[in-house]
Amino acid sequence: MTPLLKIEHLTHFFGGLRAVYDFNFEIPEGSIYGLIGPNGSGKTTIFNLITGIYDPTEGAINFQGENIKGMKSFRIVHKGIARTFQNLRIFGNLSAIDNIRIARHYTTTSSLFASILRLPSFKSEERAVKREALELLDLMHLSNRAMETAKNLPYGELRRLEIARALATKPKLILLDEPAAGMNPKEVDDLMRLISRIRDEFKVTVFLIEHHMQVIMGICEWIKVIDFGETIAEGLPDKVKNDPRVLEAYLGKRGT
Amino acid sequence: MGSIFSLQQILNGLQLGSIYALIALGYTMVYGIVRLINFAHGDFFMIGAYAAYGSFYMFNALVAGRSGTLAFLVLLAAMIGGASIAYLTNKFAYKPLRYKPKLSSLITAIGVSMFIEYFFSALPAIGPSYRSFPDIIVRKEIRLGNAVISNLVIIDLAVAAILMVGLTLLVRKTTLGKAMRAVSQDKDAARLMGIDIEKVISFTFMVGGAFAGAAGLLAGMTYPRIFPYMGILPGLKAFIAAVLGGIGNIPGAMLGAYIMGIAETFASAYNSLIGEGIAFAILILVLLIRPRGLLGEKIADKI
Amino acid sequence: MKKVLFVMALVVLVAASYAQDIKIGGIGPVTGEAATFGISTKNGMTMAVDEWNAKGGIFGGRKAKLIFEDDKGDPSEGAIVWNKLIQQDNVVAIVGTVMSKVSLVGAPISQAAGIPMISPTSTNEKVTLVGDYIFRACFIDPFQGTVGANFAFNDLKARSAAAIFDLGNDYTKGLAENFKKQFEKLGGKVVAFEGHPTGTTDFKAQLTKILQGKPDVIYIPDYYNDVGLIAKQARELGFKGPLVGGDGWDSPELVKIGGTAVENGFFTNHYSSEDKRAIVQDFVKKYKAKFGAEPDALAALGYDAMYIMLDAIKRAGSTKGAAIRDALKATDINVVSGRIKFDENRNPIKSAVIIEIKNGKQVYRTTVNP
Amino acid sequence: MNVRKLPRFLIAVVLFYIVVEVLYRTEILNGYLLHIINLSLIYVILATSLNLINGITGQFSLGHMGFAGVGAYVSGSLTTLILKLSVTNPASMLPFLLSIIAGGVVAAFVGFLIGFPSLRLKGDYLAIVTLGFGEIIRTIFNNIDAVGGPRGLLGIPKFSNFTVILVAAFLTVVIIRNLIESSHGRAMLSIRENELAAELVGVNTTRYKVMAFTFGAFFAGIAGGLLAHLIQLAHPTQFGFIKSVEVLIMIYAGGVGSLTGSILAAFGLTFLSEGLRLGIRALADATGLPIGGEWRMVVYALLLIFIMLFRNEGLMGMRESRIIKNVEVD
Repeated sequence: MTPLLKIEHLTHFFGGLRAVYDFNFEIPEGSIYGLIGPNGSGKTTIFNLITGIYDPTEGAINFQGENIKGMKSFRIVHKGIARTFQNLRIFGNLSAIDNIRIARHYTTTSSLFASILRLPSFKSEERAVKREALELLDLMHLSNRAMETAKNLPYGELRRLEIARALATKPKLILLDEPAAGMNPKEVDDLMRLISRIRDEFKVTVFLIEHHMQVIMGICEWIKVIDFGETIAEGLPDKVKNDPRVLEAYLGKRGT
Repeated sequence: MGSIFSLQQILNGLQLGSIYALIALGYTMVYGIVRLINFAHGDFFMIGAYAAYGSFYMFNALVAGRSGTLAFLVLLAAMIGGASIAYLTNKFAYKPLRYKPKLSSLITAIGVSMFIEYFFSALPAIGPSYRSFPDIIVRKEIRLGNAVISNLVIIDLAVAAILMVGLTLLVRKTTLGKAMRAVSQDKDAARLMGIDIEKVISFTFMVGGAFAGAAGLLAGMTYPRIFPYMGILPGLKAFIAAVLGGIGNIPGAMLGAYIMGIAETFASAYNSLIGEGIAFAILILVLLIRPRGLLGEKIADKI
Repeated sequence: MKKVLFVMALVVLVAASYAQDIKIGGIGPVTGEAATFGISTKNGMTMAVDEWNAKGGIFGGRKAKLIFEDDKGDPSEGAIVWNKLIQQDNVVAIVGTVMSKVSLVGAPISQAAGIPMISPTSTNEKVTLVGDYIFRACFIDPFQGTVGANFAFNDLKARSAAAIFDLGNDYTKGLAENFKKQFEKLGGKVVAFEGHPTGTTDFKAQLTKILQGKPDVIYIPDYYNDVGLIAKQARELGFKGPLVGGDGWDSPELVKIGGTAVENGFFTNHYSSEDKRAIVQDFVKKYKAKFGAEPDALAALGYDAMYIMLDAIKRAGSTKGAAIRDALKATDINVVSGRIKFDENRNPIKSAVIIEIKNGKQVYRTTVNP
Repeated sequence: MNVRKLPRFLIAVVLFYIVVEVLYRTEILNGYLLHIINLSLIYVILATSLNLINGITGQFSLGHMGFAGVGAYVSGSLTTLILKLSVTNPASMLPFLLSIIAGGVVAAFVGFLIGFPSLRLKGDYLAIVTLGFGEIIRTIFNNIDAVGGPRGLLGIPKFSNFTVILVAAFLTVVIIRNLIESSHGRAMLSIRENELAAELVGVNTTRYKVMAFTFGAFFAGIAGGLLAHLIQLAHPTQFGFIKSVEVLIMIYAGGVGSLTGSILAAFGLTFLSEGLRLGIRALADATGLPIGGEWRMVVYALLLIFIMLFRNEGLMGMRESRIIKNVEVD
């Protein structure tokens, strides 16, 4: 079976600075994979390369057998890859429900003409979008916040809103960039349950970056460890946890 | 000789560029530190010219005959005039909006600009009329081949150069200059380092205002006629120059200003009927090729 | 008894309306970049109104009341103030405005409302062609340009000329174009025809190019503020020949800004302040006393335009638009800028004088009849 | 009957129309005030359309009046120079309306072209480029003698009247509102909020930025055409940078992204500027101070500063009045 996402020899330079070097990875459909590594090791850069924010210097990115390298970000989203951000990127002045509705934008079909005239086709589509958005909010326990201006929500809810927004694009693969950052243990527990649920209910493959070992060890099925843009270890969580290179990268020479 | 690229035209462009440069520096410094397009900056230039005008007649009686001293005193007055209005504007109009939406400061800036212009124009003591600017320094012309260089060209270039070198030293060598750079890079970090941000901002406004004031004096001497709306056009041109060079970047503002001066001169010499249009077209072209201006750095969008 | 009361009330009413002030609208730019021109014009208008009122009013003891509005030199604003003066203030006539582009917006409003208007300084031919209620007190564009060209060719014996004008100002462009046309018609050569953006202060690029063509004379139909700078920069670049211009030159500020550079300069004007006629001497003296400055051309034209209008209202003996219009048509009056009659297009038929700048003074040179 | 279902904005506009017409016919409202209302309505079109670019989509255009100029010159040339329409002929109304739309379409095309730099440029850089484009457009008008050059395009018939202008303003607001409250409009809003995130939830930001410029320019072109046929002149100086700034002031004083704010500011600032005429005169008469029209703009500028100091998100912030909002689809 072809993997959902297949990355080969991915390499990226910022000017003369090597950010990612010869990164290879395969993610099978329906899995939850993790990417870890110390700060500045190039994890987010890999996400940015996958989602087309940066154009890779070298290498290939295949999604469902199609090369998506060099494609514009929004097209990659249309292909079925969604993501969240390490530093939240919420549409702060819009309501929570509008944050979700925007993510449903590309799947809507009402023409400009139909929208401006508010034709029945437009109205029924709007109704559908609204219903789905509310469902998603409900799933994230945010339904009571639907009309709230997003920037007024507490941090934990914003994290969930961003995940909901990513899901609204109906992705096959979702990239979560440190979803547990800044959460308390109770929230982390909820998050882990949520991620598993997402995978099962939405049939979404999950690829996540995380520092939180509890999350990584708790839900990831396979883990990749990078440092200075290079892979230093790969394998099942238990194996990786005890890998000397990993320990060194985290605790060793650099001394945090 | 019909070439538009004559020595004379280059000199014309450089002279114009010097005045733009002094104004553009204020725009760029203020932008660098508070991310605000200070629309009233062109009016600081006008105030500088009026301060020079007033002080000339005041000092003329006191230090008659000593042309050099007089010119220096007038320059000082113009710079103090520009710095004071910049200080007041910042204090009363911009500071209260410092942590408010950026665009509200922009509209306030437009309001301040309108207020200064209309107020000066309405004030009976100043009025909307053109005033002839006195000859502070006797004009002399030197012939150089086909070109004629007036001593004003040399003065404009020299004063601009000295002030720009001074500014560079100020920003690079002094504690205050370093504080300015720190605040422009990261306000929060600068605050944690114990830098009094408001003081630095206020100082930046004053330096920018002083430069605009100096430009006002130079413009008054070179184009000896002043009036309350004289700041609008040079202000706009200098703003464009600052953006062209990469707004927030001090050498960029200087470069942009000289390019602007020379482009305008050449465009007018090439075809004066559409000259301004050509200058704008060059500007657009440059920005399309270098979207952050000539020397502007690409600000990495942290993701 | 009731009847008596009624008649008394009627008498009182009639008397009240009889003694009522005659409202005249005045328009000009008193804010914005053209404010200096607007203020001069306004000063001239105010003076004329005050003089008439001091003499006992316009007719039947009724005095003139000037309601002056600012148009900022902006056509949109012009439409507003014309509507305001006519609809809100119910003025009987309008004197205004300075810029042709604004008068062109006001003229159709005046025409439609039947409120006579006279523009002191709008030189665009089209202004008075809007309709029979629209008059002007100044020359039209072709006239001064033609006179300037004739003077340069015949009196100054120039055979090559250059022109520099304000791109955004129809007055200066119009004069320059007509100068060029006439000068070439006479057999002269126009070696350069250069524009400059409105509000610029550096004309050296254009002047450098002009001087490369070595013209005998440079035609500068700008306002005095720009003329002073252009002259100065032309001299700085080495031009020694004569400079010629239009009535925009007429201001005491010209010599102050231009200094010695405007020497050997000539311009067409409506009158000379050396003119010995009492009305001219009176005007200059009173203006200086009242406003502390020498009058410029705009002040003189503002004064004249108002004077002509008040004279017409007096002769009409009525505040009805049509009556005032007819009286305006029949105007034959001596004002500062000479004896004025209107032609069939409601433009003044008046002679022009050529003034020379000599030792910092305006000296009468010659009179040119149309 | 469910009150929430009523088209509130339509009702409000119809009421406004009736009130103004009745007051005008009974001569309580004079031609001057009607003119101010007409002008305010034209500013409503300009402000709401600029709001689509600057407020909704978060771009920064400083050349909005350049688009209005295109509309004014195109429609003015059509009605005056080519079709030679006359106001007295009732059959001229339709060609006039078509000319106005043609002006809008050409302006939209120019806006489409100018939208492209917005793909590469942000913030102040974009502002400068749009400013430059606006000035280039003005320079072009200034140099085409066929449309009058610096004399302006003269003798434009006075077709614009209260009804036409009100309908145009109404349609502009409704179209922009319906756009905003659709998937397309939400895409535009997301660009303002966070362009990168917008792209990463699948919004084709390029397309929507260009679309905002195109739509904005179209309505600006319509407004320009109506203005030219109201004051019977199209002149290069009416479409320069300073005029664009006037519209800019309106949208920020009203509140970025709020159509209600733009409408209130368009009326408020236009009436304020006129009210000050009377105010200054009354003050001068009452106190005998030698102050005249030259102080009007001083007060205007001060008030503007105070509005921004004390309501620094503009009158409405980002809020929208319930009258303007669509009835929510449920």
